[in-house]
Amino acid sequence: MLTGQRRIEDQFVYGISRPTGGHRAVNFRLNAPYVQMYGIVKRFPGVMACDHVDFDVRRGELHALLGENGAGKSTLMRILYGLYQPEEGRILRDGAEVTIHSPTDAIRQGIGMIHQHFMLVDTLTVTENVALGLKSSREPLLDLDRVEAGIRELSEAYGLQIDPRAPVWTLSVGERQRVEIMKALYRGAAMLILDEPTAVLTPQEVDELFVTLGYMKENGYSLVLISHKLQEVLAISDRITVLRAGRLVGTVPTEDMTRQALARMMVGRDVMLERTREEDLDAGEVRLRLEDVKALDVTGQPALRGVSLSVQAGEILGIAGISGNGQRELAEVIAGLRPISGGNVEIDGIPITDWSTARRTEGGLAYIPEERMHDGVVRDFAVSENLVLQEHTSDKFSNGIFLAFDYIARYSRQMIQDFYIKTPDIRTMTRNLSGGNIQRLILARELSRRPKVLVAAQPTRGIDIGAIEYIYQQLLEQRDKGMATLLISEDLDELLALCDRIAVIYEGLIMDVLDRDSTSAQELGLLMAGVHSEKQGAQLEEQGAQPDIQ
Amino acid sequence: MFDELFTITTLIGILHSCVRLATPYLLASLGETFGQRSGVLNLGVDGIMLMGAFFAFYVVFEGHNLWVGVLAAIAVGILMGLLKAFVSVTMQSLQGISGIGLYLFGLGLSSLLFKTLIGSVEGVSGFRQLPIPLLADIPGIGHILFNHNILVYLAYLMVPVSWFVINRTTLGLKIRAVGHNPEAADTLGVSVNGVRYTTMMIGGALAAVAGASLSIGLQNVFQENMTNGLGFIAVALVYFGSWRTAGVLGGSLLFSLVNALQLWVQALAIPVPSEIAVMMPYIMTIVVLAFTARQIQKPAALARSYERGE
Amino acid sequence: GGSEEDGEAAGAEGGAFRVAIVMPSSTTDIAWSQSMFDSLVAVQTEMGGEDAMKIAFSEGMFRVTDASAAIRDYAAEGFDLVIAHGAQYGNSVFEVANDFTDTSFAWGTSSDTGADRGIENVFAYGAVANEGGYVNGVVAAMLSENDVIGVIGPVAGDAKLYIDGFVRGVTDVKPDAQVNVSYTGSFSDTTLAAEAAHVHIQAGADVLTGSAQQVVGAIGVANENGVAWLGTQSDQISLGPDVVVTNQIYNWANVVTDMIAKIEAGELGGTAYKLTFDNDGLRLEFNENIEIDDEVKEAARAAIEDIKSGVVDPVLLEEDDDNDD
Amino acid sequence: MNTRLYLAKLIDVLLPVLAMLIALVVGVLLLLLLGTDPFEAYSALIRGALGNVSGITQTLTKATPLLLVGLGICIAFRGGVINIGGEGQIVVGALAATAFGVGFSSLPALILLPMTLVSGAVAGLIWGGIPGLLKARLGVNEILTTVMMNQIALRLMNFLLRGPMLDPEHVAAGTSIPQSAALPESIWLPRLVPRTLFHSGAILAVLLALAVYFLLWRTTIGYRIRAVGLNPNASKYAGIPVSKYVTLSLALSGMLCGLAGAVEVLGVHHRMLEGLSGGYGFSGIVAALFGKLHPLGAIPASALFGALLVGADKMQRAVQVPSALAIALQGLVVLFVVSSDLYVRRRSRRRVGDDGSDEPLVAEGETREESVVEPEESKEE
Ligand SMILES: Nc1ncnc2c1ncn2[C@@H]1O[C@H](COP(=O)(O)OP(=O)(O)OP(=O)(O)O)[C@@H](O)[C@H]1O
Ligand SMILES: Nc1ncnc2c1ncn2[C@@H]1O[C@H](COP(=O)(O)OP(=O)(O)OP(=O)(O)O)[C@@H](O)[C@H]1O
Ligand SMILES: [Mg+2]
Ligand SMILES: [Mg+2]
Repeated sequence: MLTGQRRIEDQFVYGISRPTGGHRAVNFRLNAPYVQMYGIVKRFPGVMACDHVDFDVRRGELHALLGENGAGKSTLMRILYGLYQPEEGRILRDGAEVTIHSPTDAIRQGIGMIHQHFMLVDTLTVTENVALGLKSSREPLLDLDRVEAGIRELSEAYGLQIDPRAPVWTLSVGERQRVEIMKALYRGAAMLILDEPTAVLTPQEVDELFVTLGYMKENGYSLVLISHKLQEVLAISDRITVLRAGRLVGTVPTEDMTRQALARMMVGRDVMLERTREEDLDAGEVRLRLEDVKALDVTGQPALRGVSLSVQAGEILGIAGISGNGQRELAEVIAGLRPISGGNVEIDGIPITDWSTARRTEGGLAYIPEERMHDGVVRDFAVSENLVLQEHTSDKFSNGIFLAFDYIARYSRQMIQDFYIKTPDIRTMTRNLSGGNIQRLILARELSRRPKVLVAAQPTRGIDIGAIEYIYQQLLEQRDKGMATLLISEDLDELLALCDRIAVIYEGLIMDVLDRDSTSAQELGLLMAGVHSEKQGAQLEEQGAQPDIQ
Repeated sequence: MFDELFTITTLIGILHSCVRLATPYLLASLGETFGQRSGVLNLGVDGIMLMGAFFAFYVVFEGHNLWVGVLAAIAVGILMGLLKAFVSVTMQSLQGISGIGLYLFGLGLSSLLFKTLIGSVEGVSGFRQLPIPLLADIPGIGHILFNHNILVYLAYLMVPVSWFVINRTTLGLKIRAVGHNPEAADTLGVSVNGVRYTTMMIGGALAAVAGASLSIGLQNVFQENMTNGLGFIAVALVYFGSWRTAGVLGGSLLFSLVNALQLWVQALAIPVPSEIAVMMPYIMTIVVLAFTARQIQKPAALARSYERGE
Repeated sequence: GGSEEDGEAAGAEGGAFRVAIVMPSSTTDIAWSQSMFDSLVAVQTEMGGEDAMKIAFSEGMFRVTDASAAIRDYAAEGFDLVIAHGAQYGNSVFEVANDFTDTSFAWGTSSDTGADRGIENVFAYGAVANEGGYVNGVVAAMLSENDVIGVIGPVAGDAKLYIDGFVRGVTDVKPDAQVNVSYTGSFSDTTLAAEAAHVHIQAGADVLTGSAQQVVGAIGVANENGVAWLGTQSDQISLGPDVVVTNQIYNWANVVTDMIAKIEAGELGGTAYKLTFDNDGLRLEFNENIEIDDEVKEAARAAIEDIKSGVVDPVLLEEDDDNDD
Repeated sequence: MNTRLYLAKLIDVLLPVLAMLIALVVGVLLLLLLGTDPFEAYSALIRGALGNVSGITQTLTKATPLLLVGLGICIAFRGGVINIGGEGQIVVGALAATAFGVGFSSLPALILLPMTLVSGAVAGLIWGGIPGLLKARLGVNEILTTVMMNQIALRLMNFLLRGPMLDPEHVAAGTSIPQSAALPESIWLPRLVPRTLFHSGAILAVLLALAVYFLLWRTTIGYRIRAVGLNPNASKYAGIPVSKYVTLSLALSGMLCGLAGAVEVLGVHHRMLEGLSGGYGFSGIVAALFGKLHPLGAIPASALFGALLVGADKMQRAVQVPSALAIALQGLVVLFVVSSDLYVRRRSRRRVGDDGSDEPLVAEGETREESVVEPEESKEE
């Protein structure tokens, strides 16, 4: 590993705000604090995002930062990275006070950050993204070959597999994250802040990431990890800091903690972490059926290559799979957002292939999209306006032409109450809500109309445990009332906890559909990687497509 | 009756006209391309062109060298670009509308200065036709491409130069990044506003030279509002070209080709109603784009001002 | 406006005669608007300067609503003569003239004084541009060696008189000569007009003419290529000192002077004026700085005499108006 | 809302006016360049626009088309599209209204008048709908199409007014002024103040402003237009046919511009002629901005901008400065007013926490989601 590090040093001739002085990761004194933050205060209109928070990271340490949505984790780290200016407080690096006014300052202090929402220019290549903002050795001309060589070396040293020439928009989420890490490493960061890096990764990718983080720790890097997943925090971190509503709850060594204890620290009450489902209901009639459905992705490549599935009333069918294997297209095909190039979709036995999205909604379909900020809500609409996004033309909310304001207002208040949406008012702009609350809003909108079928894509991604608890509870309640749910998730624990059956999707085909009680994470993991059980494989070879599983 | 159109001489004439006519569009659209690639929409190109046209003319009219005229245009173009940048970037105003403001300001001020400093329409002797030795003697092509004034050559030279700057320099990388994801650029220490100021100055300079190409290159006069909305067409051509220098070149040439064609059709007394002929360039531009429109990602941050998330 | 008093009695009191003019383009458009503005200034000088005659102008009134407001405003302010220098202002003039019967108005291009509708305070004026067109055509035919002549018009149907007269003039001299007419589709597209000049030259034309303010671009091109240019409306020699051979100039001075005389005598309108060679409203000026064959000058003079004496009638169609503004 | 909030909002409203004044102060430099007494010039400006009945009616007459166009611009902006084709839409609207009014002049006024207005509106709707369709179906950028279609409309007008629509009376009388025959007097919009141009189209415009407000904020159509404008993705996911609403917002925008043309014909000129618009398409955009892209805001805003235009003309007459000065001043005013918007937005953001009811007014770019109206996007490079 150290050889890797040496070579990195050599190639910083590309210019850059190269960290100077004795703080190189190579010369670390273990356990010495690298960065310390004292009494940090930051207010946003109406919120105290950080309220006199203290925080420190040592060399060679992985320090986890926990808290509910909106607790102030990202804000605290954005302050450290120079994106926000604190109103009060001091920041020390290696014991000396520093001022960080901008990301440039932070980079100069050896701080790198992997943002919750990736900061990549997706029309550019990996190399161009890394080179961006660096001084070229051939200024004013670019010297991408040199950067590319550097990237290859670093990839090798830290096990970060990426193709430097690939345009970022062609990359998977996991690969994008590696580009982000690469950007920081290339800039000679000695400390790396990772804001919810695992929320978007598959289990395999999470493992790979943790291996990389392990290497880095060994090499004396200071790491800050923000996460909502207590399991992984307990597994990988050295210390844990918990924030609640902008205040520091405490910093504790990881070995002293359990999940229950952590959850209590975060939420301030006991959280039910394991949700044991009621005994299985009798399978009702088939609500949603897909027969040999084929569809293309945005680039025109086949994304679904003959998917057949059916979901019964009172059942949650999970779709497991590594992202990019057709899950997005599957959801969109059912929701009527993507034309199918073959096959059939039915609700309650009626073919809905030609139905518009709106008609499907009327027909009893509900959809929780994966990209909730982007696809789920209009951020500059008021909360009440978003609550009727699908149904504003229905008899309830309008007379066909005019919106029924009073009713919409009453309805919205009811929803806010029923679904515990934290918002000052129904007229508040949705953009001012936290991620967890926006998800509650979407849930309220979709579930309140008592759909027959729900398609939920990654409904808990990036959501704090308190909110997750609530979402699980809602999904199960609706299931018990007879709703058929298709739950697309990359979180196997979630699938195993909620689903009756789990289908595994791989390269646009359903590998197998397994009963929850008779499967395991290992088996699912193998299927997700495209490894067939023998009998299934043989069958597939023969038919070239996948048999109806019902 | 169209036979006349397809004689070699006429075809050469049409292409020659097309190449020359494209000059101001090309310069102005390339300038606009820089701005849009960095995320700034500048609808005020026409105003900058007028200012450039006036200052270039005035300097030459006062007896200075033609190149001093070009420099004067560049200087005033940069100033206008700075003004646009200040309003759109620093003051984060609605870009479409501030462009209209800039247009009105440039239109008014250039006419006002013309009235006060010159007072009547006058001619100057501008850049002369400069056949490029040897090349100009190639039959056909030589006349079409290498028998123009130097500003025409400059405009075409700016195509590869612009491509190179955008795709092969660190500045170009920053421009592309800032136009697509300013936040990402910002987190890497790229000054979003700095880059946008730069592209506004480049765009202003090119637009002003486009104006100068009219007043001291192609027409050798200055008249109030002499661009007659040419700058707006130039902005439209950037969309036609999908923000690519080659696309912008294609758009400028197409628009000019149809214009050249319709002028020739009329001049040769080919019985096509002139009422229809004069609409053709505009109709054809739309039609061609409608049939060829490839879904190229526009700079995602186009027309959005950037402010760090506070 | 309507609320104000209806202007003082025209020219009654001893002060300066006050003329206001509203024009669609600029006083320096080197075409329609400038021709009238220059004539007004000439009359003013003639009459003894500012003390004798005051000129107020509104330029750039391409929007008729604005022009209408200006016309009304001038009338309300008591101007003696308000000139609406654009055919499109007709409606506005009559409307205001109805409200300000003591003020005199003039409107051109037109031959309609509204007399048939009982309006008595409007003069009309126009130019018989085909006369000058004819003479320019004769000159063009004489000058052309290739027998190809280019005409750059603004919008088809506009400047029709001038162009028709021009074509007639050319063909009277050289029946086989080719006159290529092209339109730019705009009054002010100098860029396209310049390119049109290039096109004509490449198509073999060695004499060019054209109309509207856009021609400045074309004259620049003619100048660079050493191709003869025949001007119309205003003095364009400064633009092409080496190539502008003749200029048909609209000289409104006599018309304005006559109107002023009529107004001072209490006659506020009713006359429709026409600029012709005969009444010295049209003038053909030769560029003094370049050498022109006497033969050409002679032919031009002869053509003018023929027009004056009625031997030649350059009017081709039953039309007697033009409106190349 | 408490008084403090009212005060704060009042300041927001006054800021643009303040910016306008600052622009005029800067304009003093231009006046000095011309050797004109700035005080005299500006007092003429104010007197000309507001000083007497004549000025006020001129201002309101001018504000009428500005308001109509501004309303169209509001709809387009809210729908996430930029309409700079107002000019062309006005022209075709006026042409169509004239053609109908003249062509069917024998119809009773009660039918003819509304039908004439409708034909103008429909022509504008088509002229705006074409760029809308091209954008929605083929992904052709609307800035390009609207710019081009302005030019096409002008050339169409040039042709029609010199050929098919030329006033037959003029043809007969031998005069060829490029204007159409007059509309029957029975359908002229009544003048509100005698001996001025101020006509009842102004009332129509104000009513339409209310209608557009209701359309955008009270109806399902408006709700959808705004949703599509702010986030086409989420709209698509919610089952709103995005491309239909993109087309619709440009078409409605064009419709109002076309109506502006028809109203100018019926109220002011009573016939179609050259120079009917001459820039209202652009000035309307500015008026819409002054009104914060809100239909009700557009009412005072177009009056204000109308006053500026009228006053500037008066200034030209009074102190005899070139018309270019007025244009340059307008440019300055626009630049200063758009800039002042930053402070309004900053102030409103600071207020978010206080009242929690930030007005649903969004500036372009700041908050709009990436537009993915295009049918199937594929990225390149
Ligand atoms: N730019 C901003 N403007 C206004 N308020 C903000 C801004 N950024 C954050 N906030 C508010 O500050 C608070 C803390 O937000 P922060 O992003 O730090 O939360 P977080 O702990 O990262 O939450 P999550 O787990 O959802 O990522 C929240 O109430 C949020 O609404
Ligand atoms: N301009 C803003 N004004 C007010 N709050 C904001 C603003 N920008 C972001 N926030 C809030 O800051 C918090 C952090 O934002 P962020 O983008 O990290 O989303 P999030 O809550 O973490 O959700 P997720 O990660 O699931 O997308 C959120 O609560 C968001 O609503
Ligand atoms: Mg966060
Ligand atoms: Mg989050």
